[in-house]
Amino acid sequence: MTRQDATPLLEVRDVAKSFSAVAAVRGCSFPLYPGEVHALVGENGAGKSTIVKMLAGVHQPDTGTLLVSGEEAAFAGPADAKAAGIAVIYQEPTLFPDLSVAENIAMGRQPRGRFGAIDRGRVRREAAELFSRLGVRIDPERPARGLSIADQQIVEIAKAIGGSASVLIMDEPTAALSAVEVERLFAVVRTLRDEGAAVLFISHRFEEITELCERVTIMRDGAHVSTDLVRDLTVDEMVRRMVGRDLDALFPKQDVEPGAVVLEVEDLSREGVFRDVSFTVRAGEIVALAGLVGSGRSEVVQAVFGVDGRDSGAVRVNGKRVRPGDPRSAMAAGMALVPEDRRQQGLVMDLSIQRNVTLPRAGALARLGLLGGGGERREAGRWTERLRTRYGRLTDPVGTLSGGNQQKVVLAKWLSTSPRVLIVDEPTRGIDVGTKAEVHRLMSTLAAEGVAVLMVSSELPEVLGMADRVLVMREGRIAADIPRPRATEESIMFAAMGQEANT
Amino acid sequence: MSGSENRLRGSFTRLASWDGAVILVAVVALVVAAAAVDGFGTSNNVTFMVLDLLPIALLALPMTLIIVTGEIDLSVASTLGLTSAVMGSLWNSGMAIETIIPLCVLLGAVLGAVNGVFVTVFRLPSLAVTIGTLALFRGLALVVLGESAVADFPVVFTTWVTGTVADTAIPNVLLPLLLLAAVFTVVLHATPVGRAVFAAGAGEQAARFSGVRVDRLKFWLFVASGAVAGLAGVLWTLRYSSARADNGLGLELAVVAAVLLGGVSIFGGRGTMPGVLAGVLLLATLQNALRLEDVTNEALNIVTGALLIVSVLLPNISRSVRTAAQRRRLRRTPIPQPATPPAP
Amino acid sequence: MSTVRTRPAGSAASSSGSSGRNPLAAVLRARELGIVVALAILVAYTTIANPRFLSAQSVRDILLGASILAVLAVGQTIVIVTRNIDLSVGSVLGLTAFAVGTVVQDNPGLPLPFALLLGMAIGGVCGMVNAVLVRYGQVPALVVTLGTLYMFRGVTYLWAGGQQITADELPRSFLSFANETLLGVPWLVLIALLVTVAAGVLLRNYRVGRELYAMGSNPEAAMLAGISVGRNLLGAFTVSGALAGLAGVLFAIRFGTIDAAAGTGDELEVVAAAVVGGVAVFGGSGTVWGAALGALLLTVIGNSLAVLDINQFWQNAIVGALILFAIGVDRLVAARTARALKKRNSHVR
Amino acid sequence: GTTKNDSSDDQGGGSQATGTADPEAELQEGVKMAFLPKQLNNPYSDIEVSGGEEALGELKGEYKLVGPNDASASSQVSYINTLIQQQQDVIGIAANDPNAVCPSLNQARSSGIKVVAFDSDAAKDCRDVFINQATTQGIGEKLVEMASKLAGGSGEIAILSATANATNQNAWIDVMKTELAKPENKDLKLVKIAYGNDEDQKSFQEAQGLLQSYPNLKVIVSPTTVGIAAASRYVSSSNYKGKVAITGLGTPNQMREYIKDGTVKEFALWNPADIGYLAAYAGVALVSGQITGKEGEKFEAGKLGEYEIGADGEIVLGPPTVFDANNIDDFDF
Ligand SMILES: Nc1ncnc2c1ncn2[C@@H]1O[C@H](COP(=O)(O)OP(=O)(O)OP(=O)(O)O)[C@@H](O)[C@H]1O
Ligand SMILES: Nc1ncnc2c1ncn2[C@@H]1O[C@H](COP(=O)(O)OP(=O)(O)OP(=O)(O)O)[C@@H](O)[C@H]1O
Ligand SMILES: [Mg+2]
Ligand SMILES: [Mg+2]
Repeated sequence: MTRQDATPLLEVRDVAKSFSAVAAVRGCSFPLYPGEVHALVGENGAGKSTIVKMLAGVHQPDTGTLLVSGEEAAFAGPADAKAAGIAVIYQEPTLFPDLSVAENIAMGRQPRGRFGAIDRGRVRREAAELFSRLGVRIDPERPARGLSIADQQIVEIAKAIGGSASVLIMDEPTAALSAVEVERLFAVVRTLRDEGAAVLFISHRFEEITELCERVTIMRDGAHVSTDLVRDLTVDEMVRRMVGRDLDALFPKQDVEPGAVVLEVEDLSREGVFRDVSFTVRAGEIVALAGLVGSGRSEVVQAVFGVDGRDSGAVRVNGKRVRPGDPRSAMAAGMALVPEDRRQQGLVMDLSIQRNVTLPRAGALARLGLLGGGGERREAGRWTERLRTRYGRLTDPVGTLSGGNQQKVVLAKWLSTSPRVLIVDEPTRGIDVGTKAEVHRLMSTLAAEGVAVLMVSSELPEVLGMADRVLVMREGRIAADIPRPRATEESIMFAAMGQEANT
Repeated sequence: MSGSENRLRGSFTRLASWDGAVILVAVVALVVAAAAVDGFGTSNNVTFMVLDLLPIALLALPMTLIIVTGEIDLSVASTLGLTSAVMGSLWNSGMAIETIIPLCVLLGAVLGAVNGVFVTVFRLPSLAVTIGTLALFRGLALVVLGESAVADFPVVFTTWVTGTVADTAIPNVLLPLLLLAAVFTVVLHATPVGRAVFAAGAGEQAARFSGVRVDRLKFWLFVASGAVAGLAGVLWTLRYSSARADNGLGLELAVVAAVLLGGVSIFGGRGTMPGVLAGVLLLATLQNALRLEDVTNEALNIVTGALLIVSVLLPNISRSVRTAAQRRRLRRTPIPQPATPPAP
Repeated sequence: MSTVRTRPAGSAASSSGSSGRNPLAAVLRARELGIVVALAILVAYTTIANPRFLSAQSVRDILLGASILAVLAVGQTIVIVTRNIDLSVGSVLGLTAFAVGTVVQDNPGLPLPFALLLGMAIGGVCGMVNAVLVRYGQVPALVVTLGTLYMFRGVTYLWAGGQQITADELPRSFLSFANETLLGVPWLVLIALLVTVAAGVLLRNYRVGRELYAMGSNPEAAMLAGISVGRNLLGAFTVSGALAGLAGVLFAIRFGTIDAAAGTGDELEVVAAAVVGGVAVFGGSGTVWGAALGALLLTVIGNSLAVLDINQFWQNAIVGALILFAIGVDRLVAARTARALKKRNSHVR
Repeated sequence: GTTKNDSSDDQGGGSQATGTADPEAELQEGVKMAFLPKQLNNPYSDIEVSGGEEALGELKGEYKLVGPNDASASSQVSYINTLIQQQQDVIGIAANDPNAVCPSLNQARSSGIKVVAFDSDAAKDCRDVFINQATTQGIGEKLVEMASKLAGGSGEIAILSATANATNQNAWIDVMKTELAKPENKDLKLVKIAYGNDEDQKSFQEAQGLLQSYPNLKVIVSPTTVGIAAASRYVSSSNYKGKVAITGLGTPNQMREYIKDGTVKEFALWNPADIGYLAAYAGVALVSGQITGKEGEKFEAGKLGEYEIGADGEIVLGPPTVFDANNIDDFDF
């Protein structure tokens, strides 16, 4: 069902783009055919999002050209790209927190009624209709502020498919979603494709690529490696091409004998978000917190760490109570939380990489209360190297890093505090296979060293691969506690969804 | 990549940025004024200039930290006025000046705490809160002292404030000012607190997730701001040997102007203390020199305003020029490989 | 300044559309409601203390006073929702008041509408200066307008010097406009109402209006959404300037005596009015209705204190306290809304 | 510690008039005199200094005008410093705060500059002479006299003053209070003192407030040119016109309209220009050594004739003029 003959709706012809010192993209070309889903894969920092931003008119290529259905096109800004029928889902949600969800979706193309005024009723109806198409329950009237990452991502998707665009570009749309939403998304994308739209799909999950895409373009270090039909390539081959070497086993979980209980959570409750959550994590144990998006996992771990308050319940580390609503005391007790939303919660985007990495430990690094550049730089350098982070200078704003590299900085930041309890919320979200393996290896080494690890993840393979025990949350409660032997996709999904098969 | 070389480049680019520019301009202005304006160089005048810039300089120190955290304190001038008024009435009540002065500083701190509570506990936007307290504190000042003005402060103290060290041109008040300036500079640029201040300003949520006690931090900054304003009130009162409810009326905008002129981002997260001090100095120099040249107040206003805008405008322009040039260079020359850590 | 605002921008108005179904609407509308209640209480109290407070004359005075502030506050709101601010309004008011005053003085025959338009034109130009510096100079609005606050004022002083335009130098027809009414409503008030309604509708029901909120709510996203940020910004500041100009003319009409100091220090009062009216200082939310109400509230506070014969010295203090009180109440409502929201879409039963 | 009680009143060691006067001394030419009014761009002080300019013209001196835009003491101090640096011969100042300006005025005097206070006095030991527009007593009495006449001897009256801590106004108001306390004024009731801060707008609103709070108000007395003009304008444009009388101190040009439309029957003022005129002559006389500021010394003040220095180096201009429909057109200031 590929259309070699048809002219591509959109074509990238050896474009290059660099930011000051960094060459993000260096000569890359590929076509997007109508009625075809085209995958774009590459390591973190390979230049995928940069290409997306060029297609969206956010960046202008330094060299090279874009062709819209054969015609050369130069986008001065996002407006031009939109006009050319290109809809984009950016890697990071770009919502207007103060506006209602419906308005967010309609922004820029609101239906107009009398005297050119906006037809608010229709705006609302169209939003509701889109959500039912995606099979989610979000009130179109509610403001976008306070949506969970996942809900935000879904609104972004609704935004993109709402406008009848001929080219749909999706930069890691599934990163925040769990299996169920991903399935729904794919269904919608397939219909769009069959209606003749061209789709560019970016993801670090190969099963998704093989499932959804016809064609795949592989990038490395900003350069174009190859463009082939997906069915002509094996996953291993793709990985080899994008990493530039063979990868060893993906989930090197080493078995460790769990030690004493380190983290104790007792009857934790928070009005309207979660209720009576109790569990323990032992030294050397990796416990996964699974469940559907919006089941309250992040809220739980945030309450445990103390960034959110809690209405009742107790948290103990090595038997010592941790003061509620005070991350400092949690950190003092040896806790660390790698949050789910790296832009808002994980990093201070305008600060340098170095400052971000050392922020939690500034106190410890100070000599006589004073901080000289040296200590911080060494610390930051050590951990970013260890996680193979890709950056120009340690003094660059962390915001200029690629999504995945930002995630690595977050990890570096918390690992540098050498925690006794490590809580990670979607630790490998938006991370490429190589680094993912790296992170998993890291987690299991830490576990082996006796760290208690609590991992929130929406990726079942990850959960099954890493966890000694799987806690499944449903509607703000712990629905099941499944030990490794009995943990299977089925058992987890069943517990997560309960009887009714819809969220 | 070589760290040292990067650090060098880093500090260079920072100097080329706006606060660096302001420092440069300030120095130039001083030199030019000393050379060209007669009467400017005289010890007498130098002393006076320092006395004139003292209140703004003092208030600018904590204001800088507050603005870097993304908040603002418009009530400083009113706090100054209220402490001045209270100082007057306490003096009338026959209390000893040695007790009054610390009490006034304490009062300032309390007033600052009021702002702090509204901002951190009730979570109200500080711009709104401090516009409110701006009116409130000034009003209370009137309530305390009403129409009267207290003048008969002990000569020893008033002359100390207006006097100079031995028979140099260095005013006595310069010493506490420099001390405080040093403290605030170190705190902002070389302590964990300073790091927290920048983090809170550039990304509050992320800061909280990193264990920064943002609210506590902001609260204490407002307290500090109040305390310094209290001290400024005392010095103001002694300098003019006159405690009045309307002392320092409208000073807040001048302070904010000086801080912004120093290159602090009003959105928080960016700024340097040396820049701010340079900003204060620059404003004071211009005011003083232009007055000596019989430039009218009106013209002074225009210059001040223009300066404020230009100080931000120029660095922006130069930066965009630099990057444009860079882009062109990159187009021609082949791009160097971005640094990749050694594969294991 | 992080205040959690869990309420769609301007939905005090917008939610009314869906009030029937939407149980939240009631809570949401409470925002402006809070101010109205505060206003009612204050008026009631003052009237009981001194019935003459509601005498035709007194009401007229209050409304006249409020209308000028309201016009300024509406303009300010339009700028603030875009996450900018215009501190130069006081100076622009002074400049236009004096300019128009001089023109009218020199040619008394000048028809009033022309005077109004002239004022708006001058103000609009000032606004454009701000806009250009903010947009193309990439200078934060607060810096720019703080700068132009000094500059416009300076220009006015240079021009006016000590010269003062007094009532007897202005044509009767011009001044009497302050007292003329339509169906018993003074023209100044009608103008203020007209401005508020127009701006309100524009912000709520038209694309450009919503785009302004979007820009304030998330500037980066606004750029990505292909909103022509530059054009809107230019528009917002120009309108704010033009309204300040209009206010300048109204000022001249109302007070008859104009010198270079006219409107000094108004900027903070205007911002206060907007904030009291529930406009979020960091953009994205708030309505011109709220701002106008805020202006009215501040004016009523001022007058009632005078009427209640409260000691002069207490007045400033009380005004300040009431401002804090007003924004406090507003915050309370917002918090309540936030809780309601969280309840509504939590899946926990 | 140091308390109020043990701090004696010697402020900044200001010297009283020293040396001996030589009545025969020649008036020097080319005397550099700078005027520092309360505030620039204030119509009233503009008229005052215009007189000074005229006088210095006659005396072949150098006239100079500097000053702040806000009537605050602190900004005046900065200007005094500037004038010291510029080595003026005489500083004519209308002090915004009698004490705040003292240290720098004494600094000026110790560097040989003569200081002539006019309009509103500086602390007496930091100036050489003070030109008083009229005795405080005289003004206070005149104000009460006019009020009583307009109120028909009995009823409620209110005062609309300048700023709450304006030296002059408060002095006059004190006199008024003592006057009102006298038996012949027992039926006059002073119900309120409002402050318009010498801002047109504020004064306007305060006038509003007064009339709303005191329905039976008969007279508003405003001892400041800004206040009286604003009050008159409000009344003339409201339906209180004719019911409430306005009087006080105002300039004929500002008030002419309201005299003509009957809002105002009469008000008083001295000729502000004469104050500056007299100040200039006194300043030059000081520099020339004709006078030193001691009581009893005499000097010629051009068209105004001879003046004698009273107690505390005070020179009184003369009694205020009362303006009404009959004479107002004879004046233009
Ligand atoms: N605005 C910018 N300024 C400077 N460098 C940038 C900027 N944007 C991207 N880069 C650099 O360009 C390179 C490519 O970034 P990009 O976001 O395209 O990677 P990516 O393929 O999307 O990675 P990921 O899969 O992690 O999202 C990275 O090295 C990044 O640091
Ligand atoms: N910052 C927030 N403010 C308000 N509500 C939130 C916030 N984050 C999440 N929620 C809501 O709380 C519930 C739980 O969200 P949460 O993010 O904890 O789910 P989750 O299980 O972590 O799923 P995921 O982490 O994959 O988004 C959801 O209804 C979500 O809409
Ligand atoms: Mg990316
Ligand atoms: Mg989560």
